[in-house]
Amino acid sequence: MPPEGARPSLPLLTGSPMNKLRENNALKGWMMLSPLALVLLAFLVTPIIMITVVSFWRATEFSIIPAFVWENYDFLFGSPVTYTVFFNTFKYALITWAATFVIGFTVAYYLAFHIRTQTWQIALFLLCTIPFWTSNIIRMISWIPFLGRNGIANSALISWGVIDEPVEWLLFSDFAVILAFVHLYTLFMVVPIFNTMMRIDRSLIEAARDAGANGIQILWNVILPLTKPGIMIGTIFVVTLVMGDFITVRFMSGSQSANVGRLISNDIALLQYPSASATAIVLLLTVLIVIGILLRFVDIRKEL
Amino acid sequence: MTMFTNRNGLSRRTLLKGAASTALVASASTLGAPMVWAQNIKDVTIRQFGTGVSNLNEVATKVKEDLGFTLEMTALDTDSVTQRAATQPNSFDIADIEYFICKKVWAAGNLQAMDTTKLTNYDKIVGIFRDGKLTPESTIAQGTAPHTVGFTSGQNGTDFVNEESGWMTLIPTIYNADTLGIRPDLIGRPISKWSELLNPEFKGKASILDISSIGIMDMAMVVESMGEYTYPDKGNMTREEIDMTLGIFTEAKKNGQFRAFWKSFDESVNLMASGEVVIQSMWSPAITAVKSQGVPCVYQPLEEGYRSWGGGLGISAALSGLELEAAYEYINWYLSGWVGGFLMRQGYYSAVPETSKAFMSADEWGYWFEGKEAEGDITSPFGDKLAGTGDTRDGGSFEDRMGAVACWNSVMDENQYMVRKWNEFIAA
Amino acid sequence: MTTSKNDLELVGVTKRYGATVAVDAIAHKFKPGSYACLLGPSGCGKSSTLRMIAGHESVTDGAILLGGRDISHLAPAQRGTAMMFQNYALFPHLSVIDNVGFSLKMQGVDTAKRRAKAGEMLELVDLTALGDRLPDQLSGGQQQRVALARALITRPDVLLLDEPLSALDPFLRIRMRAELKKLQKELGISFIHVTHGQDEALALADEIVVMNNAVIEQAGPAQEVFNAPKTQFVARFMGGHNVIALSGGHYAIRADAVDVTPSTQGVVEGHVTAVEYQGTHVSVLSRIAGDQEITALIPDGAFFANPHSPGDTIGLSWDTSKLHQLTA
Amino acid sequence: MEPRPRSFYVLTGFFILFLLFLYGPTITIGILSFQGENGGLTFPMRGVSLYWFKDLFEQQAVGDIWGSFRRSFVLGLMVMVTTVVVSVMGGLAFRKRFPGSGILFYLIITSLVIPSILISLGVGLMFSQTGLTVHWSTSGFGAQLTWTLPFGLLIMFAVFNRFDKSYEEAARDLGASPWQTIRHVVLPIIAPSLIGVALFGFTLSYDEFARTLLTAGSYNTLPLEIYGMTTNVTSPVLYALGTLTTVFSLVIIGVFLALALVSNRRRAKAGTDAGKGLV
Repeated sequence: MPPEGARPSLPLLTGSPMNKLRENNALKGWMMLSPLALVLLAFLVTPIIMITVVSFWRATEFSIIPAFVWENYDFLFGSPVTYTVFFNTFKYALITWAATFVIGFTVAYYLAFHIRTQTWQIALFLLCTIPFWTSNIIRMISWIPFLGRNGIANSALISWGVIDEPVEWLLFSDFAVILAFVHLYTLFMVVPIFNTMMRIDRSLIEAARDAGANGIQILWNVILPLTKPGIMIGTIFVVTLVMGDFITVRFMSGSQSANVGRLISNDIALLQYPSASATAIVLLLTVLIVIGILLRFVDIRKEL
Repeated sequence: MTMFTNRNGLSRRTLLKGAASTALVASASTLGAPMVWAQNIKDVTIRQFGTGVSNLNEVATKVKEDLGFTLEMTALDTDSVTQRAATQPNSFDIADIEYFICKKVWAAGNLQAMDTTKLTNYDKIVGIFRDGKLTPESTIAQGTAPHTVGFTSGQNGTDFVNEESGWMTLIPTIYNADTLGIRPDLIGRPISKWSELLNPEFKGKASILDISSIGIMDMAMVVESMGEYTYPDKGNMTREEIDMTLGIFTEAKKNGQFRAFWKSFDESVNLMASGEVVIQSMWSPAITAVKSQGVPCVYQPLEEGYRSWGGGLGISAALSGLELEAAYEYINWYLSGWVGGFLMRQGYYSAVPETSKAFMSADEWGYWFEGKEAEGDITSPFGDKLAGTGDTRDGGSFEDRMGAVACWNSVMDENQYMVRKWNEFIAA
Repeated sequence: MTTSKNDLELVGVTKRYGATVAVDAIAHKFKPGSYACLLGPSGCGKSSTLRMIAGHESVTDGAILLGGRDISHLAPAQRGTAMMFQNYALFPHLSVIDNVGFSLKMQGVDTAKRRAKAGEMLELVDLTALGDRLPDQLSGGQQQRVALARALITRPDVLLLDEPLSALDPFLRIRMRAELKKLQKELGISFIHVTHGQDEALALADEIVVMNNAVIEQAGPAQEVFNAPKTQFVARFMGGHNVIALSGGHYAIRADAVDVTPSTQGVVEGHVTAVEYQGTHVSVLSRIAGDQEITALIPDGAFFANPHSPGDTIGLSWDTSKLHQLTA
Repeated sequence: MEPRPRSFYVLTGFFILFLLFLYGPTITIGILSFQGENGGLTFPMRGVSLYWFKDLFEQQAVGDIWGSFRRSFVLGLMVMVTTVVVSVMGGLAFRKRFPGSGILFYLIITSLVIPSILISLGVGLMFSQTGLTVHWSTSGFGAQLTWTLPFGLLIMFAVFNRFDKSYEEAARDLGASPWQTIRHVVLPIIAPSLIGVALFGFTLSYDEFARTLLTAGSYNTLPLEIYGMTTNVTSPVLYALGTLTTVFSLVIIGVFLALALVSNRRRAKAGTDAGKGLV
C-alpha cells in the first residue's frame, strides 16, 4: 500500500474505501482495547450486574436465595436510619471536599507560583507524597495516640495551659473522621491542581498584572478559573473516595457514626448480601449522579 | 479418585508417591496398619482458618514437629470467619469457629459430621459440650449452648440433635466466660452489676463491642440487670424484645454514654489501656494484654453471671482420604493436651482439661483452673508476666466461673431482623 | 527642557541573573511618540530590557524614567506602560470583550461601562463582531488584535510589544505591520517593539536600537542604522551590506553598491560561488582574495544581459565614497 | 533574585504546617516503632530499642507477615505490568474516536469512581455464585485492575494529549510499519511516563485494601494482613511493620526515580532528544 493511502484527505479516497478505512480504525481500536474491555467487563460490568441481581434476592442467616423481591429496597427506604446515613455520607464528603480543596489549592498554588526552580518544585512535591506510601490503615490508627484523651494533642494543650480538661471531641468524633479523611486524601487534590497550575502560561499572570490586577485579583480572575479542570478532577477523586469509604469512619468515629459504606460492610460482615447489594446499588447511583453533575463542568479527556 | 486433588500444586513426584501408597493403604487398611501412610502424611497440607484467638503459629509449628504434616493458619476477624465458613467452602480444610457461627453455617453443608468413635479423648470432653451440664446439677444457660448445636443425626446430617449421637458438628477446643472489664484505678469503687455499663457516672467512658450476635447478649445482661425486663430467653428474642433492647442502648448512645464501640481485640485493649474507656465488655486475653502493659485492669465477676462462648474445629465437607485422616489425627492431637495447656495458660479453658494438666505446672494449674493463689510468677506462653505471687484469678476457679454462665453467645431466630436493627443502632 | 509624558529613558539599566549579565548598564533615551524597535539576535538582552520597562522583571541596577519619573520599582500597572505578549497571553476562559475589559474590571469599573469601553477598543481594531467569542475560536491575526485592544484600553503612554508578529504567517505579518504603524501614528504614543527581524524593524521603526551581548550596539533612525552601521555586527545583522577588510580597517558597503564587471576591470577580482535570483534583483556571491565573500546585488535586467554562473571569474567594483568605515 | 512578596512567607508557613500535618502520624509511627521492649502502642516511650523490628522477623503469634508481603509484592508486579501494557494500548487506541470508544471511556470513569467495596462485593458474589474460588492472583488481581487501569489510562491520556504526532508521521514517512513506529518512536518518547504508570500500578496495588477484602481468598495480602494484625496484635510490632513498609515504599520510589534518571542520562549520552517530544 502506498504511503498516501494513509492520508484520508486525498480526494481519491472518498466513498467506499473511506468507509473501509473507518471500519478498519474501529477494528484496530477495539483490538487494542480488547484487554481493557475484557478486564472491565469481567471485573466491573459483570459484578455490577451481579450486585443488581442479588439486590433482589432473599437471604437467610448463611445463604442467599435467588428471588425477585423488593424487600431489601423496602427495608432500605423504609428505615429512617438510611436517610441519616446518607446525610452523613454527604456531610463527610462536603466538609472533606471543602477542607481538601482549600488546603490542596493553597499548597499547589504555593508550589506552582511561589517556588521558582523546577528542581525545588519537584523536591517539595515529592516531600508531600512520601507519607502517602505508608499503609492507609496504619496511618489512620496512628492518629489515635495523637488525639486520644491522654494523647499528644491533649497533653500538649494542657501543658501549655490552653485547656484544663482533656478535649474529648478530638477522637471518636466527626472531627476525627474528617481529619483522617483530609489527611488521607488531600494529595488527590494537590496533584491535579498542581498539574493544571503548572500548565498555566506565566505570561497570562503578567498580562493580568499589566492590566492592574493585584495578587488576590489574579488569583480570583485568572488562576482560579484556569485551574478549574484540576479542581474538578481532584473533587471527583475526593468525593468518590469519601463516599465509598467504610474503614475510616469506623476507626475514627470509634464505630459511633456510620456512612453508607459502613452500612454495606456491616451487611457483608453479617452475610446479608442482598441487603448489602441493594444499599450498594443506591450508593452507586448516588455517586454516579454526583460525578455526572461534576463532569458537566469539565471535559476530563480534553483537560488532562 | 478423590484422594489426591492436585490442589496445592503437588509435584508429579509426590503424586506418584501418593498413588503408590494409595495402593498400599488399600491393601494394608484391612490389616489395620495406618503406619504405612505415616510416611506419606508429611506431604499433606491442611488449611485452617479462624480468629486470632486460637489460630496461633505456635500450634502449626508444634503440629509439624509432632505429626509431620503442614498446617497453614489464617487468622481473621470474627465477621470474616463467619463469611468464609459460609461462603468459601473451598478455601479451607478446617474451620476454627464458634458454636453460634456453627448454627449459622452448618445447614449450608460446608462442613462434615465427625465420627466420635475416632476421637481418642471423646470421653474426657467436659460436659458442657456433651449434655450441656458442667456438673449433673447444673442448669443449662440461655442462648446457643454448645451442646445444642454440637451433634447431628448422622454422617450426612444437616440437622442438630440434642443427644450425643456419635456425630459431632464441631470438636470443642476452647471456651471461656466473658464479663465486663474495668479500670479499678479510674473507677475507684467496686463494680458488681452489668447495669453499671449504662451508669451515667461513666458517660463518655463506656464501650461495648460491635459484633451483633455477641453485643446483643451483653445488652440483654445489662437490661436484665437494670431491672427493665426479664427475657424468657435472651438467646432467642422476639422482635419486640430486640427493639426494646436496642432502644435502651440507642438512647444511651445518643446521650453520649459510649466513647467508642470496638470490633477487634486490639481496639478493646487500646481503649482500656489508654484510659479512653473505663468500663466495657471485653475478652479475657484482652484483659491480659492490658495488664501486661502495666495498666491495672480487672475482669470483673458480676452478680448476674457470665456471657460465655465456645469454639471448635469443623472439617470441610470436601475433605476426604488421606487429608481427612490427617485432620482426625490433628484433632486428636489437639485434644491430647499440649494445645489445651497452651490455651489455658492464656486464660482460656480447654475442652479436655485433664489432658492439659500434664502440660502445665502445678502452680499454673492451681492459678488458672482451680482459682488458687499463685505461688510464683505466672507467665503467658509468650513469656509475659501475667500475675505475681499471691494473686488469684478474677472470678475464681473453673467451676466458679463456668458454673455461673448466664447465657451463651447465640444466633436467634430473628437474627436477620436483629442484625438490621443492630446496623441501625450503630448508625444512629 | 520639556519632558512629555511619553518620554522614556533608560539610565544604566542592568539585569543580572546570578553571575550572568543579561543587560549591561544600557542607557538610551527613546524619542517621544515614535515607533522604536529593539532589534537583536536571541539572547541579546532585548526581551529582558522590554520586560524591565514593563515591570515584569526587576531592575538590578540603574533606572527607568518615564515622563521624568522613576518607574523602575513601580508595579506594572502603575507605570503608564502596557504590554502585548509574544503569544498574546489572552485569557482562555474569558470572551474577547472580557479580555479587553479585564483591566477595567480590576479597577472595579462596572460591567456596563466596562463593556462599552471594551467595545470602543474592539472597534479600533476592527473586531466588534467577535466580542463574545473565546480566544481559541479566533485566528492568529484576530487574537493579536484582541491583545492590542486589551493593552491599549489602559491608555498607556508607552506600548511594549514583545515579538508581536512572530506567530503570524508572512502575509498577515506584513498586513499587521502596516496596521501597527498606522495605529501608532493615530494614537501618538510611543511603541517599543522587540524583534529579531531586521526587515520588520526597518519597515516599522522610526528608531532602531540594535542590541548585542547585553549592550546597545547602535541606536538611531532606521535609515541611519541601515546606511551607516557603526560596527561589523550591525552591518552584518542589518543585512544588505558587505563587510570588507581593507588596509585601513573594516568597511561596510551596501550590496547594491557593488557592481559586477569583466574580470580585469574591477577593483578586485572574484570567483562566483553562488547566484541567487531574487525577482527584481540577482544576488551574486563571490570570493575574493583573503578568503572574503562579497555579495553584489544586480538589477535583474543588467544581470541577464550579462549572466554569470558559479565558477566564473569576475571583477567587482564600487564607488569608494560609498565605503563606510566601521568602528569595530 | 526577584524580591519575595509577603504572601510567600505566609504561604511558606502554611506549607510547613501542612507538612507537619502530613508527617505527624508517620513520624508518630516511626518513633513508636522504636518503643522499648515493655512499651505499648501509645506514648509514653518506655525506653528505645530495635526490639520490635527484631520481633517482626520472628514468627508472630498469628498470621504470616512475610508470606503476605511476598504475595503483595508478586501481585504488585503483576498489576504493574498489566497496567502498563493495557494502559499504553488503551492510550494509543483512544487517540482516535471510533464507534464504542465513548462507552468504554465512561466505563473507565465509572471504574475510577465506583466505591471500592462494590467491586469487592460484586467480584466476591460473582465468584461464589459461579462456583469459582477466589484467590489473590485471580479475583484479587482483577479487582485491583479496576482501580489501577483507570489511573494508568488517565495518565496515558494526559501523555498522548501532549504527544507531538509529527514524530509518528516522520517515522511513517521513513518507512516504519505501525508496530515499528510504536516500538522505536512512540515508546521511547513516552518511556518516562511509563515509569510513572508502573510506579502507580505497583503502589496502588501494594496498598489496596477494600478491593481485595472479599476477593483475596485463603491467603492474605499485606494490607489485609495488617488489618488482621490490628485486630489481634497489641504491640508496637505493628508500628515496626508500618515503618518498614514505608521504608520499603521509599525504596521502590527510589528505584523508579533512579531508573528514570539512568534512562535520561543514557539519552543525554546518546545525544538524542527522545522524551522531549512531549510539549
